[in-house]
Amino acid sequence: MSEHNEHAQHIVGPGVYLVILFALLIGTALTVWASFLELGFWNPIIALAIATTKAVLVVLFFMHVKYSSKLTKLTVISGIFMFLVLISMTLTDYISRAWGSW
Amino acid sequence: MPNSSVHTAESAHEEHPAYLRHHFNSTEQQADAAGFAMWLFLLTEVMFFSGLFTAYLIYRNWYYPAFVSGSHQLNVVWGTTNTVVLIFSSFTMAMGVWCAETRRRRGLVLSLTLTFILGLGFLGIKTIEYREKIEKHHVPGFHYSMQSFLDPQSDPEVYAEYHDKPLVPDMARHTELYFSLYFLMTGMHALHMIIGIGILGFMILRARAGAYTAGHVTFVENIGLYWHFVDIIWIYLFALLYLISRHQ
Amino acid sequence: MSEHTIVSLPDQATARIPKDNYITRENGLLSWLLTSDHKRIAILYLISITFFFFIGGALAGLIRLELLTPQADLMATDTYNKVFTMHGVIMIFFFLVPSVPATLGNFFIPMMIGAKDLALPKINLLSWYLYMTGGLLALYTMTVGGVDTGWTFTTPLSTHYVNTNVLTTGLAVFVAGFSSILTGLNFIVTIHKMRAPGLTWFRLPLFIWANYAASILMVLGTPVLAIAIVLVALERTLGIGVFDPTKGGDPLLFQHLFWFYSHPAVYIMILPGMGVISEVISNFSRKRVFGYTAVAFSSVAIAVFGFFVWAHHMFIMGISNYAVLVFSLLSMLVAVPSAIKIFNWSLTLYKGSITFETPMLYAFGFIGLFTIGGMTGVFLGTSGTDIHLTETYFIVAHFHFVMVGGMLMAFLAGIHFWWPKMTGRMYPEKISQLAAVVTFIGFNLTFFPQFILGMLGMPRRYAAYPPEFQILNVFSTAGATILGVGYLLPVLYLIWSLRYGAIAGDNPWQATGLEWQSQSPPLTENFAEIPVMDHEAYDYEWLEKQQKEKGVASAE
Amino acid sequence: MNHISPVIWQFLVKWMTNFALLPPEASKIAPQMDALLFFLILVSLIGLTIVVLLVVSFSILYRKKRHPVAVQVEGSTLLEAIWTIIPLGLFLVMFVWGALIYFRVYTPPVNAMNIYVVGKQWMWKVEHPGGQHEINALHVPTGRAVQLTLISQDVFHSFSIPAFRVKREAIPGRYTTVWFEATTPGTYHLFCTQYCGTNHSQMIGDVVVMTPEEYRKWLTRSDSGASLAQDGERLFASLSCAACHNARPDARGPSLANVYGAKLSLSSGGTVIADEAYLREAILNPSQHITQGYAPIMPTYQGQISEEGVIALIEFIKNLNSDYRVEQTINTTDMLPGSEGAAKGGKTPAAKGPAQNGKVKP
Repeated sequence: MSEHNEHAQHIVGPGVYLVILFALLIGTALTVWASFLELGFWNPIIALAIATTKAVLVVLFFMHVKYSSKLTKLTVISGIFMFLVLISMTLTDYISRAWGSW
Repeated sequence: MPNSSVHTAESAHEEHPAYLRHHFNSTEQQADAAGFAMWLFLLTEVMFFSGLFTAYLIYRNWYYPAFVSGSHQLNVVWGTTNTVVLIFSSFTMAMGVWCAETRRRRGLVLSLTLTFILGLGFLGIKTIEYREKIEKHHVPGFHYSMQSFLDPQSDPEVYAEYHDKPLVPDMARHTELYFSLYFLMTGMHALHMIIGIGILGFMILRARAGAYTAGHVTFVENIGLYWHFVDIIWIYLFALLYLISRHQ
Repeated sequence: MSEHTIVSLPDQATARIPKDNYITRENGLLSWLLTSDHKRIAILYLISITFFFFIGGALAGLIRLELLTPQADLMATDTYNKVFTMHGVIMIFFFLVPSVPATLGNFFIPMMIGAKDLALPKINLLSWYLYMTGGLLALYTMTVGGVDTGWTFTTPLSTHYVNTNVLTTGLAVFVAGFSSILTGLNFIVTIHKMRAPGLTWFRLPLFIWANYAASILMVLGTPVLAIAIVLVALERTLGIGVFDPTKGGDPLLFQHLFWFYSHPAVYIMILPGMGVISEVISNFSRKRVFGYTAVAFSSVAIAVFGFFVWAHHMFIMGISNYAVLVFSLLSMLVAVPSAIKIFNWSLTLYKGSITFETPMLYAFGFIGLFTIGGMTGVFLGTSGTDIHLTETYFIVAHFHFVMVGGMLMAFLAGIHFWWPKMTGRMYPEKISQLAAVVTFIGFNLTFFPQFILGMLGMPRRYAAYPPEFQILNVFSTAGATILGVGYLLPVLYLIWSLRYGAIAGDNPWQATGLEWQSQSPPLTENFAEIPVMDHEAYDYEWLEKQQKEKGVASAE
Repeated sequence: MNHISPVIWQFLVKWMTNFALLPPEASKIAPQMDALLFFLILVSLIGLTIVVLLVVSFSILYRKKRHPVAVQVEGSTLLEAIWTIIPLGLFLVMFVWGALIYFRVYTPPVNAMNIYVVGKQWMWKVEHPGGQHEINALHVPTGRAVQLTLISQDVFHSFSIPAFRVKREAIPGRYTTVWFEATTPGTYHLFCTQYCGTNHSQMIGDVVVMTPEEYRKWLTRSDSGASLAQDGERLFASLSCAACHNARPDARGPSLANVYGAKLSLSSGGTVIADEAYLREAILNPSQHITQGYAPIMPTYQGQISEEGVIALIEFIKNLNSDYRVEQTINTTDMLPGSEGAAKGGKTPAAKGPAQNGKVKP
């Protein structure tokens, strides 16, 4: 079972962690700075985009998903997918309520 | 054959480390199963928080001005500090996992202790923030006060920074929803932090005894995953609760 | 071998129950309460679930008695409301959700995949304790005054307008929810990581596929219920306003979150039952399940589509008309995999060699009742007819056909089928066949009239009703009496069989599953030797060959 | 058959003679709904028959006695495709048909007569535009589209008339609507079908369908002295709404004349049709519904007006097609009891009775 060995062998080193740490700190600075700009519609989009980038970095490197088995990747993706299902399917109701009846 | 543990052909020739539970055939299988279980647990955590995020999304769209004024009540300096604290704690946690994997006992203890302290620091800052809300009667429920939103000038510190216009009463009432979600989401997050810190304390004690630097690192890895997950939740909470609209 | 049965028992004169098995390995109450053996935990679950089933059943009896007459005369409306609420809470969270997975699943998933235990044995025990904590909390709630919100806890009724024990009930459900999450998590990890060598995904028995699908639903759905209950509790105690329309909250949001779990929950309840039926039908027609892949994938399809249809519980509740369209369409899609299963089971019988032991009778009952239950579900998923039928007895009849006619029949089929493996002894065949028939008749008499009541417009959850509905209600109550007998009988003869039943031997049914390769009752570590799987599931030719070899070996 | 218990015997006889699968069809939508229902029943019966036939015939043909050795048959992709596609097709037909019915039940025609229904624990309060109030009863004429505008004061209720095949949830904080056109005079059941607490099963009543003449008689007989719009006018005066909502050049609020049904531009951007739901929101949560060009100064009336009060105000605004009435209210605010007399003199649609109280077109 090659998957297992891969899991046991791959160790991410401090160098990668340091790079990610700095990326995350820069991301934090960026998002705070962006929130003070007047961008209207784009403000929340940018805030979420930066947050998502940070989250992806954490998941891929701190949580080793980049080096993990397909099963782990699938689990992560299904988590995100179900999260989006709950939100988007609920919003089908909330968004279209304002459209009036038909 | 009473009480004899049955060895199969494939596992008989390996030697069994003490931590291998009886029902697993190999240490890889055990580590794999534990890691996968942790990921599934995090999956349930995602779904647990997703209910709150859904509520947040709906009410933010409905009562945007209330959410803006409400978020101005949060201290962005404390929020940013806390984000940085958590990011550093995630880093030290990741280092801890690395130390465990490469069997560095002192490094592991140091990393875990740092993570522990940073976690406590986060909670300390959160307490300061919560106390400010309690003093201003911004805790939803029977003692909730809309004063800061009906008359922003009564709250000189925040007013000096953002010059919020007063909200009309019906919109001001909805700041309570903002604070409900604020306390719910940060409260749930803080609860996860407290649990994590408790486990970290336990781990530090065991790590000093060398429990995780003898090859069996699953537990450290799993708690690491948990800690990073809590960090991710905060990254989103910070963006959604603190940074709604900071420009004047 | 006889013409009427496939049972082959060892010579009763010489046969003995193996001395060393999971029951005899250790003794004393503590050895049970602190066990981490999945089989013992399954037995703990079986006992506690049966207990809760009969409490829920007694409450159902009270409901039917009250509805014998149009007036609220046996009990006040208040009491009636509490009774049906507790009936719902206990039956759903403490019987249906854990029934097949926690008992049969717990016992046989590791055995069917050739593992020594579940991946997380201690978590498994923890989940039983959580279940018991929740269950006892629910019972405690009953003794201190009950709760009358309905099992759906609809806001704002549950948050602002009742003063019964919503909080303790909520806590009970919350705790039981965690038990369910941990069981599901455990199953998924076990099925992924603990399969015996050679046991690929498409060699797995369909029972495993079904439980795997149900486990996915448990893991992904239950946390959303948990957060919804937390929100209700906080709304009730602190008035946070998230579901309070006077504070700008939306009470419908609660229903979205609640049904996001509770619709998939019905698949949590029915999927493992479908797994049992696949095993039973295949075994008693001596044939591989027709369209194995289709049945396996239909389980997964139900699990996936199951998450996209929840708002069909809210068609008339003021969600937007566009959302109604979307959810109605998706609800139609989720009906297809169930139809696929039904047809595949029917075709499995084709050119089989069919015998009619009790599990098979229950399985036939399941097919018929589930077909009706499923088709009437389409009535409700169709947005137009839903307007007339929703919130009436049609709903009650529909989900009882699926849950009781489907799930409970499957549960009983499974219990009878695996009883020899669990206990080492056979149940008495004749009386159990009688019980199966009685259950089927009683069930139809109880719930079929409720379809007509619903079409006539009788609302659900009514303690008193207009007199013209009485006759059908009398039929229903009469049926419930018969049904009650049908459920009591198995308890009696199964307990009797523990001591007096015929000794079953390792494989009384000549079944192919790995669990039958072990002794009955099995060893604590399940198998004396980890089995290697070198054939497909339901390979009866392989079994025959193996038995011939054994026969040759023993003859030598 | 005398040895059967006489009670059961009576039951059986009564049931056999009165057996019905569905309640009487008393509305225009009912036959359409029933047609779909019978289609569904038919499909179910065919499906069930196929399954039962398969199971029973295979059980007989291939029972062990007759067929001792099973023949292993693998699946068949063709068959799987058949029983995937045929049910799917049928279900899609049901979906489309059902959606059409749903569309009809919840899309009231433009000329429908509006009746307000307030649900509260545990009764239905029905308010006719002419000022007739009913509790746990609803009187409607035949041959006339009736729209119900429902709201709940407390928990979820559901207004169900099985004979009309319509049902709609009354929810707190928001209007919902449903409509029907009754066809057969008679008395029918009215149920609350959403569980709403202790006396849920007592929240029932009668729907009385009358011929138009009888209905007119009933209206005059049940006259409460003031129409809903007149009630609203009084409330309008006592809440001093006219202090801002007058047509004067310096008015702080927009004029409300002809506002109902009009397309309004909001200060938050976007436009909205001023229907009942909008008017209700604008009274209770004004700040999100400010008309363009006006300052958000209107106080909220949440918690100060009952749902019935809001309904009366809306009905007043709906019937306001000139500012004349508002002028009158300003003049008479300080002598409230006298405003009644002034109201009688005015020539507004509100005074003309319910028959004309449709949607006022600007």
